[in-house]
Amino acid sequence: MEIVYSISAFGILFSMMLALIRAAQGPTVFDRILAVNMFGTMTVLFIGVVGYLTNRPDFLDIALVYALMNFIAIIAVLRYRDFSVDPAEEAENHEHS
Amino acid sequence: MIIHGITIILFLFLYVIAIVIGRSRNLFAAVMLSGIFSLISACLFVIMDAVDVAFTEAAVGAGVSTVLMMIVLNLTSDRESPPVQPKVFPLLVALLTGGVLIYATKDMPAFGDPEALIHQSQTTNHYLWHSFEESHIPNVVTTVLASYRGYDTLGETTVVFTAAVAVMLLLGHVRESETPPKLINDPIALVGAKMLIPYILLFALYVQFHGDFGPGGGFQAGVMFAAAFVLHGMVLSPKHTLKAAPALIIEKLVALGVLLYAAVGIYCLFKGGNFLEYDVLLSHGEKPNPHGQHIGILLVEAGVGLTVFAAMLTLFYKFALRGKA
Amino acid sequence: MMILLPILIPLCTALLIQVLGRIASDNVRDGAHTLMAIVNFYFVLQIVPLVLNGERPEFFIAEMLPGAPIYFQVEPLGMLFALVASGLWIPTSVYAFGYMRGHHEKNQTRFFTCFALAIGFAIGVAFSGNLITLFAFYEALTFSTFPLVTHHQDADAKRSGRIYIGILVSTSVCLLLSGVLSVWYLTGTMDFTLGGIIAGKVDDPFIVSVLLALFAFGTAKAALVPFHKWLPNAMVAPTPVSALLHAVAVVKAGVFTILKVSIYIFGFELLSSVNDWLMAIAAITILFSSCVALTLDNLKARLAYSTISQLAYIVLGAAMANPIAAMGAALHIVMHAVGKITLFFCAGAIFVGAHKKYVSQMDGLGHKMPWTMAAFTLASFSIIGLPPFGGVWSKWYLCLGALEAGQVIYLVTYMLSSLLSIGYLMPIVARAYFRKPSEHDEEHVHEAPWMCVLPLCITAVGSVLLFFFASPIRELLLPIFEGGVQ
Amino acid sequence: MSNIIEHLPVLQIVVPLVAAPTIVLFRNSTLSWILAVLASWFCLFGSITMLNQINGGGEIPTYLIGGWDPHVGIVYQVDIANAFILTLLSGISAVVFVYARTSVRDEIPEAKHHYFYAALLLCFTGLMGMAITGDAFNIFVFLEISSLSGYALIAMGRNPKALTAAYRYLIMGTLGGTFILLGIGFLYMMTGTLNLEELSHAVPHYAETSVVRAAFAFITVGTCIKLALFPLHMWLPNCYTYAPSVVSAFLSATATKVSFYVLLRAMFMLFGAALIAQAKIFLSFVIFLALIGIFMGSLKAIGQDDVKRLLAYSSIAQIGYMVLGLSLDNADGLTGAIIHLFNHALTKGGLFLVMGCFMYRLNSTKIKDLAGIGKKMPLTMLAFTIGGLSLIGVPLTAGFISKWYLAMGALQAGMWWLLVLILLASLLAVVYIFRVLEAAYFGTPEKEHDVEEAPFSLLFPTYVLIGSTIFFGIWTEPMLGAARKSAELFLSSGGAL
Repeated sequence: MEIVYSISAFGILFSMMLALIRAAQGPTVFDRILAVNMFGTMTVLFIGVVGYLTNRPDFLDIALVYALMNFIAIIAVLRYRDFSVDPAEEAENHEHS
Repeated sequence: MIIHGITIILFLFLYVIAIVIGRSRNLFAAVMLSGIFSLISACLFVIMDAVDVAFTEAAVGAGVSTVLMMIVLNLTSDRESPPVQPKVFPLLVALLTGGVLIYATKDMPAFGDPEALIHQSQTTNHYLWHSFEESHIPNVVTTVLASYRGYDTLGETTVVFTAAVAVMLLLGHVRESETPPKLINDPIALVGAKMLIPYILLFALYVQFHGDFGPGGGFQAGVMFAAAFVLHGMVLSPKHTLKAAPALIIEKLVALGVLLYAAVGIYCLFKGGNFLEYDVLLSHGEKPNPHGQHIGILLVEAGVGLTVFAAMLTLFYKFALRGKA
Repeated sequence: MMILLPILIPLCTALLIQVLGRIASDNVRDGAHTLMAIVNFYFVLQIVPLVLNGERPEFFIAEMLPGAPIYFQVEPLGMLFALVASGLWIPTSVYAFGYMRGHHEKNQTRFFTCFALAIGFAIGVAFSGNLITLFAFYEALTFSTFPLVTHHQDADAKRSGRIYIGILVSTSVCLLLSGVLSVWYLTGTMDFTLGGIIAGKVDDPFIVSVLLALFAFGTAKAALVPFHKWLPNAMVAPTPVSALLHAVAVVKAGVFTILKVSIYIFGFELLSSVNDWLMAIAAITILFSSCVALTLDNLKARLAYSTISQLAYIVLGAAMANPIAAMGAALHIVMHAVGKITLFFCAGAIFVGAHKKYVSQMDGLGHKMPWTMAAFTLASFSIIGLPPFGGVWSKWYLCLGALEAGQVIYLVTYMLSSLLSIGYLMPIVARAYFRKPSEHDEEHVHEAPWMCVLPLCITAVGSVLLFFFASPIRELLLPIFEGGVQ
Repeated sequence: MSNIIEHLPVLQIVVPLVAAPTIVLFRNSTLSWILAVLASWFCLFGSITMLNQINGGGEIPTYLIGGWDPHVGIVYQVDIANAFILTLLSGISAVVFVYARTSVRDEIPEAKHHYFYAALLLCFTGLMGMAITGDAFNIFVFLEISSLSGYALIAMGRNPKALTAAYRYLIMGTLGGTFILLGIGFLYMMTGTLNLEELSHAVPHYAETSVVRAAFAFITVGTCIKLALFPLHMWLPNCYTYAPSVVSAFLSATATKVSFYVLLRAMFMLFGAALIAQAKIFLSFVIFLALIGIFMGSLKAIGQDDVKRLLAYSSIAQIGYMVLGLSLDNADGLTGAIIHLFNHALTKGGLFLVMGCFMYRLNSTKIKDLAGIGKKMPLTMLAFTIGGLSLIGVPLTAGFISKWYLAMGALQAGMWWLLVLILLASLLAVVYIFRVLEAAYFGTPEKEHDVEEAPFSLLFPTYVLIGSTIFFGIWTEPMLGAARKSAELFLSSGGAL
């Protein structure tokens, strides 16, 4: 079983990396939000897998918290982000940095 | 071996994110990335088996921090003004600190080395071998936190209280914003949140009391509790939440939590023990007294939970109810 | 406790003046001041018989530093200085009363407060039982006289105040304190002991020389060249202050310190091995400042330089490291104090009565202000060292001391300096008596108020009396110089 | 609670710690003030009791918090150094808190009074906690409490710049705190204990390891940031200048002092006196920094227009003196450092209280606004004068005693040149104090303002502190004795090598 968990762990890490790149690059706000949300989901999975990999199934408790917190954080982003800014302008701003 | 590989990759992630955050002038991106940073470090804590820490990191770092940062960004601007001059000095400090840290690793005992003094010391041995007989609590972390070093935890609770006082001092009374925050007219979010909130509360209670057996305890539970209210405030509006949990009462709860903790300690004094000596609770003088320990830990954890919950919620109120400058 | 009174009374007087200055009339305040001065002198006199009997009354206040307490002990030298300070406080207080009123000075309450404080601290210096106490009161004296120097609060006063505090504090902190610290470090004690405490503990002549330099130059109140500049600058102060500074409290505290240190810290034996350069510097100071005094037209400035030169007499006497010279030095503290305070009183009286402060304006004053000028003449003779005035005794001993030390050159210095002092004092007398006053003076030149004139007459008479009654002072001092003075 | 004396060590912390939330609970300005004052007076009573007991040759039994053994739990082992610093802290607070009533009413909006007092008490608690504890991590916890509340308190200044100042302090302070935490972590990693007593025995055995060295570096730099040793002082002037008067007085008299105490304890007791003595190069480097701090601080102070800022720069110089005394590594120097800590706290606290009086009446502490104030507020100005003299180190004031010991320390170390530098530096103090005095007594005000003497409620506490600088300059025995004993304790401590 361990090999399966290992492969999935690395698979998750790989997709985390992809999400990371998107979050770092943007260019629009939506890219980042989605990337973060996805990253959160990946983390939940990852912790679950690591829990089984190291024979600590109680890690699932933590995974649960992550899922919840991820949800709340994304709600916050959506709630408090002023989306009236034109996404294209946002992208342009990013270029300058 | 696999774990090592995973650890290295995660550290690489951390490294990359730190650099990206440092270079970014876009504060929104920085907040998002710091959320990710926090998640990854929580993963690392999990791998290092510091589960309670990972728990807190996830709840505070990734969850509540992001929420608060977003609210603050809402009050200010998205973009950091460009620095006046290149910040060479901070870079030097960072490099120097890093250098010293790397230097320190030279003689550092390997991670998890059973021969290392830290694992051989009297202190660790006592924690590992005697904590159960003394308190009947399987989770050593909880015993250390709430009993052996319960005084530190009282201090940490006071830190949370101090933070709340500091924010209240600086931001003053809850002031209604001129433009009332708009309601989200999104039925999905509303229904989803409403369905979720009771479970979050339930889960928070579980975390609070499950701390004796697994990762959890007052700090994490307090954050979870607050998270439920924050969610409520976000999908409806903070004013709705104010009706359910008036700011004044919440502010008093911050103080009450600390007082509860300290009161347990002082009660021990009156029972003839030392400060925070739970052994004298529910007892006639026998030692060890697991029942006393148990009730003591339960009470102080409740105090911690109360303070953390109320402090978090207060922070949310203070920021969320503020008008945009 | 009794020896504490002379220190406490002036301090309480300061407080009293502050209170009275707010609630009572000026006359009450100044009356109280004079009264307290008399009371204080009475208590100082009470101590004299004890000291004459060979007792050394002492009082211990507090262990400020372990082994270095704040502690008072009255020995003959200090007794003498205290007598001078408290005795001259009485005429000065009366004089200040008249002068300040006659001159319509502002801030009189502050003036009298600081005045009383300065007297208290000067007596504190006199009664100090160890170096640290002496240093403490020495510094206190500096700070308490600062408001007096800057009394007029104008730009001139500010500038002089800066020089005053700058020189006095920087030398005392950098040099004197270093000296005190070093003595403590090298010997482990700071108590004044006859025969010195350094002797036997430090042999290296270089270190002893350095220590001596620290004390000699650190005590800038003694106004050795090159740290004498503050003294002429402090002349901007009202004249009673000049009298206090230059005759009684401040400068005498300086030379007193040097004398005391040379007797009780170094001891003559040790001192005589390293004293060459100090004697030279003192001699240079004497001649240099006398010459400067010759050239000055401003009366107070001339007197100031005369003071510098006379102070160096005392330093030279102390530096010669033999009992006779030291006796001369101690006597000179008294003689010069009485003489010089008279001169300053006169200068002030001339300023109040005739509004003149330059020597060149004083033609014919002797006829308009007979009392003042008579006193001036007597005091000048005393300073020059003519019999039958007190000044002759101190010069006599100083010259004998120079011979005793085998330093004929310094005997010559004393002689030369006496000639120079004739040169800078006598022309004033001559102008006053033998020249015709300029016409427009006629109307508004008159004798100063009696409260100014009375004190200066008293002190002038005092300088005559001291010639005849010098032996009690000698008796008082003898125990220190056992065997040395016949 | 059969015997309150027995529990005194922990009550020193618990009483103010409980008072703070109680204040928040009741939300009443007057009540808050009363509680704060009572708590600080209780602490003063407690610390004096302990100091007396130890000074009298007695011992305070080790207090086991939670009843756990030292290697398991947290203990309070009050020795002479603890008791000394506790007395200072609670003494200063007992005075400053009384003073706070009038000043706070003037400077802080009514609705925030209870938070303000709570934060003040928390800051006090944190500092007391750092001073008394016998546990390394516990130091950090209380450091956090005192720092957090300190930032907020500073930010309460009326000038908007107070916020920026507090923010800078927050950044620097957090950096310092993090360094201290890292250092403590490293020590724990190598030794497996957090108890200071045990650490002091264990650490010298690992003195040669890179971990302990890194820990040493982190803890030293961390405390030096909190201490504002040159060149880590940048945060200090603005904080002291813009903070509310009470906060300036309180923090200047306590915060840096506690940091210095922690530095002392860390250097001598954690890493061992023997280890320090070996690190000659390190010590010379510290002497160098301290001297630059002294001269830079004094020279900068001379050029300031605002008296509060002037005092802040003077604080940097005084910190230099303390660190200098420490790095001389001999009994007199160390005694000087410790007694200077005490004396400077009294002096600077008193002077900042005077500044509070000016703020109350003039709304400014600029030198040009103080012109001629000596006439209008004679008592306040007299207090400043006395405090200034003590700052200079004039004999019969407390400042002299410390300068004396520092100078003796320099002599003992055989450094004559250092003696000269120390004395020269005091002259700089003369210059900056006299600048203020000259303006206040001889200056003519630009516009005739109608100012009265400061109210009694401000003057009385001010005079208590200012008066104590004279008291402790003459009757030095109790405090000097404690300082000497502390110095001996520090020098003799550190496990066998």
